[in-house]
Amino acid sequence: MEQTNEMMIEFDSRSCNESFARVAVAAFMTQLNPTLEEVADVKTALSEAVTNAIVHGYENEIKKVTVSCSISGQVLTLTVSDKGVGIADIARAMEPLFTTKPDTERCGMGFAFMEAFMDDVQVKSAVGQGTAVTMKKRIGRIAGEYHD
Amino acid sequence: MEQTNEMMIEFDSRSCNESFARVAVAAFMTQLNPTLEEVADVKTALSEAVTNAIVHGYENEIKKVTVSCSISGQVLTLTVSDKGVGIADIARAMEPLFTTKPDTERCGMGFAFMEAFMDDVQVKSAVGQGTAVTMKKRIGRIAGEYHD
Amino acid sequence: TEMEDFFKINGTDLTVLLPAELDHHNAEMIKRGSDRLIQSNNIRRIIFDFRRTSFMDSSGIGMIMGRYKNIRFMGGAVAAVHVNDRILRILTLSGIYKVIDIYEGLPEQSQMF
Amino acid sequence: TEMEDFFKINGTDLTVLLPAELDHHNAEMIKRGSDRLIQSNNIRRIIFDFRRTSFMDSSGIGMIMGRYKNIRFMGGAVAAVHVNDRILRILTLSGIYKVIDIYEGLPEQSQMF
Ligand SMILES: Nc1ncnc2c1ncn2[C@@H]1O[C@H](COP(=O)(O)OP(=O)(O)O)[C@@H](O)[C@H]1O
Ligand SMILES: Nc1ncnc2c1ncn2[C@@H]1O[C@H](COP(=O)(O)OP(=O)(O)O)[C@@H](O)[C@H]1O
Repeated sequence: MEQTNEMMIEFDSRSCNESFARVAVAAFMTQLNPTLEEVADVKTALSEAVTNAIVHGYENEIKKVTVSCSISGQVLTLTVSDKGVGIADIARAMEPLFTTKPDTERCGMGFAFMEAFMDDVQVKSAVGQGTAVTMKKRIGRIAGEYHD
Repeated sequence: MEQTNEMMIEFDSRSCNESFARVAVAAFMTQLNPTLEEVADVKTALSEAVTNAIVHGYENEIKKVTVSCSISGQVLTLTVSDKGVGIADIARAMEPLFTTKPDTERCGMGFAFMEAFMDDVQVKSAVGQGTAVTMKKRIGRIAGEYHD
Repeated sequence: TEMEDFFKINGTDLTVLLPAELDHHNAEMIKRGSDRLIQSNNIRRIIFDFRRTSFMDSSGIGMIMGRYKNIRFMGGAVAAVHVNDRILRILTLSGIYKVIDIYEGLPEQSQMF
Repeated sequence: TEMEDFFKINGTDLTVLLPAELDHHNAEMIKRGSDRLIQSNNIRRIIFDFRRTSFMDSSGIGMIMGRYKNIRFMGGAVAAVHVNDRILRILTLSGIYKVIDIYEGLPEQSQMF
């Protein structure tokens, strides 16, 4: 049987909580004995999704952002959710360099970074209801130790 | 107007998550610019309440422990909750050296430590429904900066 | 963390000592602080110093790109110095390396790319 | 983190190099590991070495108290060495300082209390 473990954090959509979210997820994933590189990859991808929830989802209103985190075997799964404006065209939003806020120095690389640093990125969104970004990454130097 | 900020973490009642909870709360409270001593005090009190939820509340079954954390002005408020067995006699439970599990090396100092390291500790509990421990601590070298 | 700790002006060079974590929160602070100095000091080159920086995400890229657009408009340039492997990977991924000068050490030393 | 890293036997002394954080989770590991060695090695003194330890809560106190009760029963003693200010405060608050020997450095050096 594979070992599983779960946690969830919920926080005000203030930019000062971005670093809190990164530290919390990094602390939780230490039980997978990750490399520094793997921790940095996950922190970057998480930071993109959390920033998007704050900047795009809530457009800087103070509401709740949620990060759920689970470990199953060697796979870390993160879901970052907001109940904000949602995304009308998800495929378009995920194109590199596409941004709806070029005026505020968003560079349209958020989803590209999530995809570069995680093994899998899935977006669910409904206009007016919110967005959930689920990302997975297999962690561990000892590949193939588990049968899957 | 006093600045406020809130977060909540929820995690499986596994002992390996005790350190995760401490790191998450310590990361969140950095925005109060605490001394190392204040961080250590809060980590100790938190650790006592989280351990109690795992050991006594759930008696090592795997369920969810919740830590809510809010900052209002210079005051940090933590609430550690479980939906476990509850406490019949709260006053008795809070007496130093009282423990219902002497056989498992609990020393009955958990509540005493929470009271020693925080400014205020309140316990709400109902048998069969669970326990919520709320602790407050004023943080900051610069006492009196806020009007309250 | 006072503003003077982050910004240093030397002739028409502005050096920005970046924080440990260059995320959206800190990028906003750096943006506000540097734009004020660039306008009032006839700056021609912005040097982003990464010596203390171990974390950067796309908000950091957006902030550097924004400064690049402003200063290029006035004929200026942007450099990144003391860039470690992690930061280099992010700069490379983003494509921003094409328009700014990147140095492992300082510009006086040999250029990386 | 192998078990050998934590435990060292010298004659009838068992030295336990405690982890950075002595909480409920780690206390359980230390308890299991040390009890096995105490039984099979005729240990007369347990020395808890706090040199790496920056965090301890009442689960750590319970673990030390448990080892104290076991070994006292056989005429043995317990000491705590390399105790820093924070750990000392916890040991003092708990009252356990009354039954174990506490040293800022090592037992060979002058005793603190
Ligand atoms: N949580 C979200 N809520 C609403 N819209 C979002 C969210 N996340 C991303 N988007 C949309 O997708 C676009 C692309 O996102 P991204 O690749 O991260 O680039 P950037 O954040 O720089 O704009 C955003 O400009 C925005 O329109
Ligand atoms: N979350 C909880 N759920 C149920 N009972 C609890 C909880 N927290 C504390 N208690 C009860 O209060 C007693 C005293 O707690 P404490 O002072 O922390 O000492 P200890 O944990 O060492 O027993 C416990 O032995 C237990 O009976």
